[in-house]
Amino acid sequence: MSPAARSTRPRAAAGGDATAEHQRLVDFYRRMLLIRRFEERTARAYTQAHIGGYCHLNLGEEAAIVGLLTALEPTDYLFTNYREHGYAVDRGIDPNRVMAELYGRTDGVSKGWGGSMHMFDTAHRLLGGYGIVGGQVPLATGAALAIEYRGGREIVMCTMGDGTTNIGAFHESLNLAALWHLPIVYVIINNRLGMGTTVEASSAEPELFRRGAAYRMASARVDGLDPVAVAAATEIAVASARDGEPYLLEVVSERLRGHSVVDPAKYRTEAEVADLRAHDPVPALAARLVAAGVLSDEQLEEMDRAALRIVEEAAQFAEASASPDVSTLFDYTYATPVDNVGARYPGDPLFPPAPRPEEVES
Amino acid sequence: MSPAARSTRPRAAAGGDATAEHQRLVDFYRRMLLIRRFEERTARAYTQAHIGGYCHLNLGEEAAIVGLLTALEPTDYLFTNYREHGYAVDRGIDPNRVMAELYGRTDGVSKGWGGSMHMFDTAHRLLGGYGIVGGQVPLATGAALAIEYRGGREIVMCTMGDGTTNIGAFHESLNLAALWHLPIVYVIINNRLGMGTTVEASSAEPELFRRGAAYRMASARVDGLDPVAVAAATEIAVASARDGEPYLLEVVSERLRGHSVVDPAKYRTEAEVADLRAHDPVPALAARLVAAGVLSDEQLEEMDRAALRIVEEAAQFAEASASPDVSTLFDYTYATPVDNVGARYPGDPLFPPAPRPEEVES
Amino acid sequence: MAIMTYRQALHDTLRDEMLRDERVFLLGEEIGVFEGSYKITAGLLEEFGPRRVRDTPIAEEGFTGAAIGAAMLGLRPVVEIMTINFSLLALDQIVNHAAKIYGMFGGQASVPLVIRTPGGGGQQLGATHSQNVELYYAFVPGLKVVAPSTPADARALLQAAIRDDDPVLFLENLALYNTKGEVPDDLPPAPIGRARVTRQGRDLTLVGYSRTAHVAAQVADQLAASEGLDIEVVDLMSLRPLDRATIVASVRKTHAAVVLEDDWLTYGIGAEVAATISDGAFDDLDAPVRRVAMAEVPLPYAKPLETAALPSTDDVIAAVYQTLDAVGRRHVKVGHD
Amino acid sequence: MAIMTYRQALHDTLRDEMLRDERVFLLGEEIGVFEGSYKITAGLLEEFGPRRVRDTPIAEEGFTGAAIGAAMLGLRPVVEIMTINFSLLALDQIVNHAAKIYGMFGGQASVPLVIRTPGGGGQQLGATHSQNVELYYAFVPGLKVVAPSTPADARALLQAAIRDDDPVLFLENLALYNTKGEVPDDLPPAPIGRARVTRQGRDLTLVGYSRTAHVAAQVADQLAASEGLDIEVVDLMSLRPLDRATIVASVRKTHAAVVLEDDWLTYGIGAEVAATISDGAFDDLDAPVRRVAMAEVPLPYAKPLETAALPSTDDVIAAVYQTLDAVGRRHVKVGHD
Ligand SMILES: Cc1ncc(C[n+]2csc(CCOP(=O)(O)OP(=O)(O)O)c2C)c(N)n1
Ligand SMILES: Cc1ncc(C[n+]2csc(CCOP(=O)(O)OP(=O)(O)O)c2C)c(N)n1
Ligand SMILES: [Mg+2]
Ligand SMILES: [Mg+2]
Repeated sequence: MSPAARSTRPRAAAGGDATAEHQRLVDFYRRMLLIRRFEERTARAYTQAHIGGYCHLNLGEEAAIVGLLTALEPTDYLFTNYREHGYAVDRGIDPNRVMAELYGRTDGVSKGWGGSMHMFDTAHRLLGGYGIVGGQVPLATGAALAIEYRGGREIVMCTMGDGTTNIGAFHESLNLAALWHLPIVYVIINNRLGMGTTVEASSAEPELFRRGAAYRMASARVDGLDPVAVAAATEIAVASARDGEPYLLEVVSERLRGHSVVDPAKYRTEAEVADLRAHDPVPALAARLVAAGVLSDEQLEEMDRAALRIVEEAAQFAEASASPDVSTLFDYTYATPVDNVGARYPGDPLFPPAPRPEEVES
Repeated sequence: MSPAARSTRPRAAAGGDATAEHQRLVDFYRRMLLIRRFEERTARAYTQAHIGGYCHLNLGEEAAIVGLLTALEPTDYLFTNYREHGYAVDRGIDPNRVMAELYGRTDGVSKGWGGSMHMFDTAHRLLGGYGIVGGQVPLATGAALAIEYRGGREIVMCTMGDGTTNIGAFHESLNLAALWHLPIVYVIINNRLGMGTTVEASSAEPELFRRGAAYRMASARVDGLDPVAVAAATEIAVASARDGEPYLLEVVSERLRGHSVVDPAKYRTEAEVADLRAHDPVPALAARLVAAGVLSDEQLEEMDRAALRIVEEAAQFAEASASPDVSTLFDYTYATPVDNVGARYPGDPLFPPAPRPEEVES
Repeated sequence: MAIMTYRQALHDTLRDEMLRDERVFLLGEEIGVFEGSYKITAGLLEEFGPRRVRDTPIAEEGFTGAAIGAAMLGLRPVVEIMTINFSLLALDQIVNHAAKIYGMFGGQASVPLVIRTPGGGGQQLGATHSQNVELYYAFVPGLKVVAPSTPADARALLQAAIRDDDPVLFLENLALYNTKGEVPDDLPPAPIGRARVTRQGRDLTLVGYSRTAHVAAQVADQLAASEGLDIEVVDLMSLRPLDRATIVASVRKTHAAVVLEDDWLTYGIGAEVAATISDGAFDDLDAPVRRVAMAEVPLPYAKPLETAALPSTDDVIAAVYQTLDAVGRRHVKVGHD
Repeated sequence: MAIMTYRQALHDTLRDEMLRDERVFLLGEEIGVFEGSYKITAGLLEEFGPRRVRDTPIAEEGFTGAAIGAAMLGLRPVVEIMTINFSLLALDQIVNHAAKIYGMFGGQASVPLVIRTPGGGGQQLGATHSQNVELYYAFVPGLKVVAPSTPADARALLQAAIRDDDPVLFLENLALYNTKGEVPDDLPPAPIGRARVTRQGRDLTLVGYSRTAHVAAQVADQLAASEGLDIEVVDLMSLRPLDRATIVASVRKTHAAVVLEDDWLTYGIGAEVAATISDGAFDDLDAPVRRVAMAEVPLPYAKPLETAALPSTDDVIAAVYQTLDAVGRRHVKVGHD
């Protein structure tokens, strides 16, 4: 949902009022459903070879995403990893542009230069999409440093996977943030797997939020299948960050499919897969809304059709968008032009050929 | 003290028997004194330009060193950093060879290739001496992995400074060790400074042993000015490691002088310096031994003369030892010789000069 | 003799070396349960168990450093770094430690370690996942770097690397894994540090390694068939040590050279090869040495841009013609002098 | 106009840029309380306070990455990495992030960052503390790398680097900090990406950068005085972009070149320079391009070994003579043809 749209919903109403609370749930559901359908459409487009490279989906992570982003102001910054389509869409970036990026087109959020792993949008303060595990963590910390330097009141949210907590950059960054009292929330999306490796097989302290202790950093764990719980936990974390105390939030989530689109996830047993399905946050929330009498089956279906229309339109938009022209290959090597950069295609010689003998003689 | 000498002291006697306990203290004192005099002699040799490069001393760390190394078996492995002369000497390596290394001579422990920061001795299982902060930590972890792989009962001790706990390699390594149940004791020598930066200015959790929690690793802090306390704490740590559970031991120590020989440490106030002197572990242990009636002033002086003789002899030995011959420059680039290595001095051409015209004609 | 893929050759060699030598073990991310990102280690966890096929956390510096330490104690770890891009995180351990330990301590401890890692672009993986940074290792004394281009060489060099007492960076390539070739049953380890003339010719020398050696051979065959050109191909096989003698001997014969590389041109591997040829074959070279390399940009995701940035077979063919043309110009010129 | 050391020029320029632009701030290990390992930042903490002169923990990857992130939000951080050896720990952040962010996101965020770091051997610092790995940065599109050799150039290029919107690796050298030179009061920023002919000559071109440009100038003066040789000196100043035109124009005039570098020869910076000359000045070059570089070993501690491994002035002079001799041989040969 776009920040603009979100700000029309009165904040206070989120509290006592049952209708407002229901409206909020419906809003969550709509957003989760859009992510779900978007990612399913992405998977299809990948199979149809419209999308290349690595492609990691947010299926199972929808409740976590909407809970997290609900607690952010539009001026706050978000850094994330390669599994970020849903974040881009829920942050309010036009799904057409997100899909166009997946297709590698000029209308893509990163103009086709980034692809699935590298979504970026200055206007929505989504500062990437990074493919190197942990790479975004020092960067996000530095963004928080810049805010603190300027005395701003924005905060930075930096999401990462459970596997990412074992890399050095995590340690170095959290220490810096705690030491310098930076306005940042580190979010661990614990989907219990880094590719095929379980948290237990990779983290000696598998209750990952406890790692905040090494930096005297406040931390908590929350059920990532419940968007309301995630939103509430995130609000606490964001408030802390805004007060200049970084926070470590672990969101226990699910990854419904393989690590990336091409991973069949054979290392999972059938029982595990069945269990995952049983906990799928999207139908769970639908069931809850129906049970509470907030939405009818028909309304659910209508919402689904709306989501499907959006993602279908996104796919059409992407397909219609132009591919970047080969002549633009050297447009983004440097921001400040300098001499002697030597924009050469692979076939170009370094120096022009020597003149022909005739030319020499003439 | 050499492992051989140490093994003549009956282990059990360390317990109840007062005389044995006193003998142990005397032994500690002798070893601490040797380190002290060795380092002072080193500083002098540096000023006399016999030693080059960076040179970091163990002054103030003597009690920590003897306490730590007392708890090791001769077959255990030790990895340390660039501040390691005292560890080399106390591990039982001939002080002559340690000093010869400082002088860069062929009789040096590393044959003059390593210098102050890179002492290594296979026989005494001192596996370096490393100049990159934190560099030794993954290596030591891997040594412990090798032991575990082979089912050996040795352990690895890996020492590092307080500042080193903020680098990524620390985090990655401790996690691996805890995850894989490796036989290793990580020792933080907390001398409260990394160069000129205090622990409080560099570590968001300044009680450094608490960082073990991020890996569910047992940990403790001990007073590094008391060799007995250090030895006791180390025994617990070593026992844990030998049982396959790594351990993090923080030894709170002092650095009596600048970071390296050339650092005047202007960032310390006079009061701080006076305070340091007042806590100097070497005279403190001497006073304790005199007060307990174990040693007389004369005996102390005699011990001091003995230590001075050893280090003076070491300096003479080092000075008399030959410098490596320039022809040996390419001896240690590869352990397995291969073709085309191209052992060239800087002035050598890649190819022999073309034949002279006369040569071509003839 | 069997025909197999490059992937299979790697897999079988790892297995054989593990069977042969108890000290050999594997570690890396996702090599066990997941069977390897590119499935080189498929089945090995099942066969050898977690002691010898060790899945690691995502901690390139930590586990690579741990492998170095284990090697110091006499084991022979074979590390898989998922792609060479991620090796940058372990660079300090490789360059400041693995490469230095033997020399810095006066030869007291060797580091019999192999780091296997694939490079390669062309799969739309974007700027951070498509780099070829073998240069970073080839530059460093104390390391050895091999870069086989065929299944047989992959086997022979992997054997050699595992049995070598020094740290060896074993460069693979995503685009080679599915290529096929003959692998003799009783192939001995190949000596590290030697290039090989894989095709004799007299008109021009094409130099390549890893994927580009493959391309060089293809182009030579194609131009022989279509134009009757007689191109010699040198496969470097080893980037460190670099076998200058073989390269130079070839160019002394052919008088012209084109160097193929998949990294960036400026300061890339080809710079040394070109400088070496220009020096060692100075009096025999009839035209400047051309280099065909990746365009110097962070590699974009979009397919047309990526394709434009990566060296193609056509680029190589054009460089060959232009170089032969340059030779012709100079031969004429000399006559006019 | 004032005469000052290279160190002073750096210090004054940092100070001036901080006074000029509130977005400029410094971070690194020991730059504040300790006043810098090499005292470049002495007094700046006192003057500007800890907000703008920030001591960091020992966490090269973390604080370099943080500087990149801060630059993305529009600040202009100047990072000090104590020596270039330690930059290997930050390599992923520099190569995979700083260099990629502008391109990978289609030009949406620039990274106006400067990383100052000294290289240099010759101080008996041993294998891990004496390396020259500027190659690792010079190789990477998206980065700029400058390497001034005089106090004036240090000032002019540091100004340019700080005001540039791209990540710039600013290479210093331990051996240069105490060297002196004139620095004009109103020196403008120097354009990045240009080499300079610092001495005109006709007999041979010496190419250097950073410390070796200094050595080249000395050798040229010395051989002019003692032998009447007329040597041209090219100071690269910028390693990326590399100013090929200036190098090649010089050698087209002098017909011979010797390249000086403090890194290892094989694949070192000089390889590209030699390859560039051999290509661009092919028809004008009368002898192979010689490179004078560090011996390819992990640099030993012992003084005699270290001295033997590092290029000396005598090595340069010998290479000059041998190259002139090689020119002579070929001139005679041509006559005999
Ligand atoms: C430094 C680095 N090492 C390895 C990889 C390959 N890789 C990509 S995603 C991934 C797993 C990450 O797991 P986690 O942090 O839990 O995130 P998830 O994919 O589960 O969302 C790995 C190992 C990489 N991209 N970067
Ligand atoms: C990776 C790296 N960064 C910086 C340095 C420079 N340096 C050498 S020692 C040191 C301080 C280390 O402090 P600490 O770990 O507390 O050890 P101590 O010197 O106090 O024993 C620093 C920053 C280095 N050698 N390696
Ligand atoms: Mg995960
Ligand atoms: Mg310290």
